[in-house]
Amino acid sequence: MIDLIYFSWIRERIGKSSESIETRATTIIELIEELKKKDVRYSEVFSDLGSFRVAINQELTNFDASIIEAKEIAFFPPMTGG
Amino acid sequence: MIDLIYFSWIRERIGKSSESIETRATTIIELIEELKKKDVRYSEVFSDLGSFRVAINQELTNFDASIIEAKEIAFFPPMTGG
Amino acid sequence: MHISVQSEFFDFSKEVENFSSKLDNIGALVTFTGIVRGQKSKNLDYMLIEHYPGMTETQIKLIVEETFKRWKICDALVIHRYGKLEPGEPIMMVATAAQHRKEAFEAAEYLMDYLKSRAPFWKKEVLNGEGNWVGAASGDEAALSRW
Amino acid sequence: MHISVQSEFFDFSKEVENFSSKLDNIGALVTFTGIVRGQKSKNLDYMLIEHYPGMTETQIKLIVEETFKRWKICDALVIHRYGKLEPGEPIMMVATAAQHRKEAFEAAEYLMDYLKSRAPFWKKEVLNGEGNWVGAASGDEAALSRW
Repeated sequence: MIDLIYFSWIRERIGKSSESIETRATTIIELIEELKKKDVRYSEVFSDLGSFRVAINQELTNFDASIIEAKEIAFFPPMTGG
Repeated sequence: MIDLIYFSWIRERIGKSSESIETRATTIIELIEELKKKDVRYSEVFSDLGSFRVAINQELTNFDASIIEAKEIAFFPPMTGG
Repeated sequence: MHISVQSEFFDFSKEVENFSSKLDNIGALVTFTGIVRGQKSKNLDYMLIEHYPGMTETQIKLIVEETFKRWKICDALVIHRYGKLEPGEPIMMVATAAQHRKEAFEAAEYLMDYLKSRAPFWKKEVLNGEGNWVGAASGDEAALSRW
Repeated sequence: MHISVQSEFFDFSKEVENFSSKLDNIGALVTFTGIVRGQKSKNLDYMLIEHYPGMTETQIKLIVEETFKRWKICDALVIHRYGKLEPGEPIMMVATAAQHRKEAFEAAEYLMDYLKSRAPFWKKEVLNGEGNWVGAASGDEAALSRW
């Protein structure tokens, strides 16, 4: 089981702030493809890879990163701190 | 009559903070030459033109500036504000 | 190093006072405070700031540690709020203390550039019940390349 | 625009408080404070700051006016002391308020660079009765060329 966490407009459009899933995906991009097939909300949210960022176990990473060791994967728009 | 004002180590080496003088000099550089002939303290202080700055009527200026309109001429080392 | 991620209001001048009173033999102190712009019920009713608990603290700590590695500074402070903020309220602040002004200024700007694009906060502006997520400015990511 | 040339001690956090409380609709506040480095009777007994009354105020005003011309800022504050200062005491401060952080930072750095080399102050450090005039750093004049 992996925890998926969503922030900002991604959380709003998917309609939840987190969920636990089982997946056969081995990378972030595979996971995204799997989610997109699940529901139109995911395919809309994840349609533009340039519009969001991803973190594995609270660390920023790339879309081709392995999720084998992932306990927590977060999706969010570019950060706007400060 | 022109007021000459000295600051920092220039004031200390000349031994006074100001004086009023009569001069035939028409530029700063002529004035400096005149002062240098007056006393060894002036010739020592003004020996290196790179080591000090000059202001006419409280405005920074160059050594070849005219002193015809000058009421107050100040000599001082490079400023160290802040 | 002092880091606080909090929903509570903070008094900028008291925080600076606190921060600087503990320091010895410093020559330069730089502070930056980010404030909610706009006037209530004209430009903005309020701002909502969301963050990623856990990751936020870790990321800020990494950014501050990197700042210490890159510049000779004596100390640094970061306070960042989340939750509901009214126009005029402080969002966040950084303070840097160093022997010399160049280091203090650069460290503060470096902190700000990285907090902006690498600390997991998201801002929503609410006016007349309508919320708008603030997008990252195109220059924000580019700002990192100067360091 | 607030400028003060004074011998009296100033409380940095109170001055910031005062300055910022009058402002409306700003997004960024940057402050710089210069402090007398060193520890008493080890590195330094005290610092003496001499200035050129009249010209000092005029020069600072010109520098602040130029800052307003070059950057979109809402307000600026400059306080600079002269006379006898103990280690740890504040020498001077600037504060800049703007809508955006880039302007606030740049305006503060511009002010500092120009105050450093164009405001008629001279510093003397005194240790064990021996006074030493602080020379301008070679980089001070060069710093102006970046603006």
